[in-house]
Amino acid sequence: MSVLLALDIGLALLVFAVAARTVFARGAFEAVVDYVAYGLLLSIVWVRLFAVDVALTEAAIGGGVTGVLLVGAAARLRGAETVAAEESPSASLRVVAACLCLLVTAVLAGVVLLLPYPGPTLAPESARHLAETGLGNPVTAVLIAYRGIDTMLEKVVLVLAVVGVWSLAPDRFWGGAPGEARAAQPEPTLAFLAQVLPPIGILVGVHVFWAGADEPGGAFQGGAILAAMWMILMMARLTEAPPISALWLRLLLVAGPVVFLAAGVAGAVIAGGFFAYPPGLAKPLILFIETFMTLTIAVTLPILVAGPPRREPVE
Amino acid sequence: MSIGLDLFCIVAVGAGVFFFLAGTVGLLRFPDALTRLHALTKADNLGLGLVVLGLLPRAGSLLGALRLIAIWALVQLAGATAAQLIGRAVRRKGPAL
Amino acid sequence: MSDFLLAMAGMILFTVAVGLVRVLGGPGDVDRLMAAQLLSTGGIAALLLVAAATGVSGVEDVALGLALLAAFASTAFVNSAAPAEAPDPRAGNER
Amino acid sequence: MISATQAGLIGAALVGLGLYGLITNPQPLRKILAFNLIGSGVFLMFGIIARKGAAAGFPADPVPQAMVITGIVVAFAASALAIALVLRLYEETGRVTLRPDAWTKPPSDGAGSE
Repeated sequence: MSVLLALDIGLALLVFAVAARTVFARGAFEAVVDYVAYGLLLSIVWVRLFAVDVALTEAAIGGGVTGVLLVGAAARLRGAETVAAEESPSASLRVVAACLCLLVTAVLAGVVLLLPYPGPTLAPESARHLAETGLGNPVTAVLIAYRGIDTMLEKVVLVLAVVGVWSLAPDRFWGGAPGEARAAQPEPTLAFLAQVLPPIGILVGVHVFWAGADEPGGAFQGGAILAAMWMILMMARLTEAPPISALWLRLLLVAGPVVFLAAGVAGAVIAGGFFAYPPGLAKPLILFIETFMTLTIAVTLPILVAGPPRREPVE
Repeated sequence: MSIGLDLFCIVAVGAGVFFFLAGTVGLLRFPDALTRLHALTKADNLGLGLVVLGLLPRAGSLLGALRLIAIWALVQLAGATAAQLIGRAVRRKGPAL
Repeated sequence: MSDFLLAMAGMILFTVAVGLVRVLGGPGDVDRLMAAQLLSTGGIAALLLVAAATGVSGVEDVALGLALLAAFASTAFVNSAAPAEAPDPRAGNER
Repeated sequence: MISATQAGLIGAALVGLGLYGLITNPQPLRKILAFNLIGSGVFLMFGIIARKGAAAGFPADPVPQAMVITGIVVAFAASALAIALVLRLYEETGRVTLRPDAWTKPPSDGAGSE
């Protein structure tokens, strides 16, 4: 136990140190690399909190997808850095801000220390009805069954984010494709990676999604891994982002929430409650919904990273 | 678990930790980007490889063991590609980049 | 035995992280990337060791996910460092 | 349980750290990073609440865990939108600043022009 405690304390200090570097790093790129390392460490912390589902999400989104988004943004904003550096706030403002932040931290730390143990919990409730859903993973059950409407609305948020990003396109690019065009001569090393990795990654993604019914995993995690595979293909420029006017793209973007909502409405008719699943059919229905959610996540994340369209539509 | 397997695990994992140590020292002490890259790949390949080797007898099932090996193989692939990409970038633009 | 595994996990994380924290201030962006790459590998090793020691199920999948995405930061960096509009004509025949 | 308390304390510290970065760092990209630090600090506090709610054979309460998973995805979507906005601002004007007077004065007087 004492070794484990030492490991936990070391890990905690490490997370804090890397986070502090993210804030105090000189350059933006430095801060971004710090943040990627921070996401990686965070997923180890989640494992230590026995929240493996969260650790998987953090590993896939925090480490991989966010890393690509941030590194790309930092590279494109390089020119803006020196300008912004002149605008650093005065020392007195820094002191005031530091005091405020210390106060916030102290209050939150007090709350953490005062939390009762055992605390209020919904775990017994989740366990009681787990058999009815046919699932073995309580987190998946919460996401898709007990709090299904939250998850459905979260998918709507993703769609709204895509709409927001696309709306930043200049008029002449509307309907065009984001990102770089497919390269005639892709960088050979990158092309090799992008040819070897996706078959394995798709297998892992589907495994994580499928295992999510009973073990840690699920639609988010599996979808994020699939999304990363599409992203590596685009980064190697073996393929290019589709034009935003493509019908199949738009259908996939909304497939998750639409199927989820349809299942919820069907539940109101058949099973007597909005988002209620008919007994006995719960598990197949949940897996059906999750399949579409996985697809939607796998498409949405790369499209968000690709950003608004940057090329004129091809007639 | 027999003492022999435990011993094997201790030796292999210990050796793996040594290579991580060596890789980090190399990253800190070597004079230029390409030699530091060399140190890094040793930690990637041997460090994780030996840790995985040491954990194999404890994997429990064949599938678990295969998963461990797959993790190592993937890190190899990623490490080799990243080293190539970084090395090319260094050569094209100079180490300061 | 599990104490040993945990101690080794701690040592790997500590070693790699000390490297990271030193190198992140380091001479160039490339060094920072290398440190992050090393942390990623070390993190995977530490995760596997912790999983073996504490017996939490599913942790191998986290390591698998991290292993899949290990090259992503470097890839994105190299991609954005090279001029994106014109693919480098030397890239193909540079030997 | 002691490790969960640590994670909660680190969460509290991360919120403070992120808040400091959000206030004092002038670059929008760094502000986005800092904001994400605040978010993950809050998520870690959810983590400790989940861990302290361990019951019914589960090592942690699944409900906060599910909320954190949802939160991570939404935080990513928000960051992507914010970054797209910053990039568009930069493409349009050649500079990235959130200082209001930089936009009302002509760009020649220092704040930075092309």
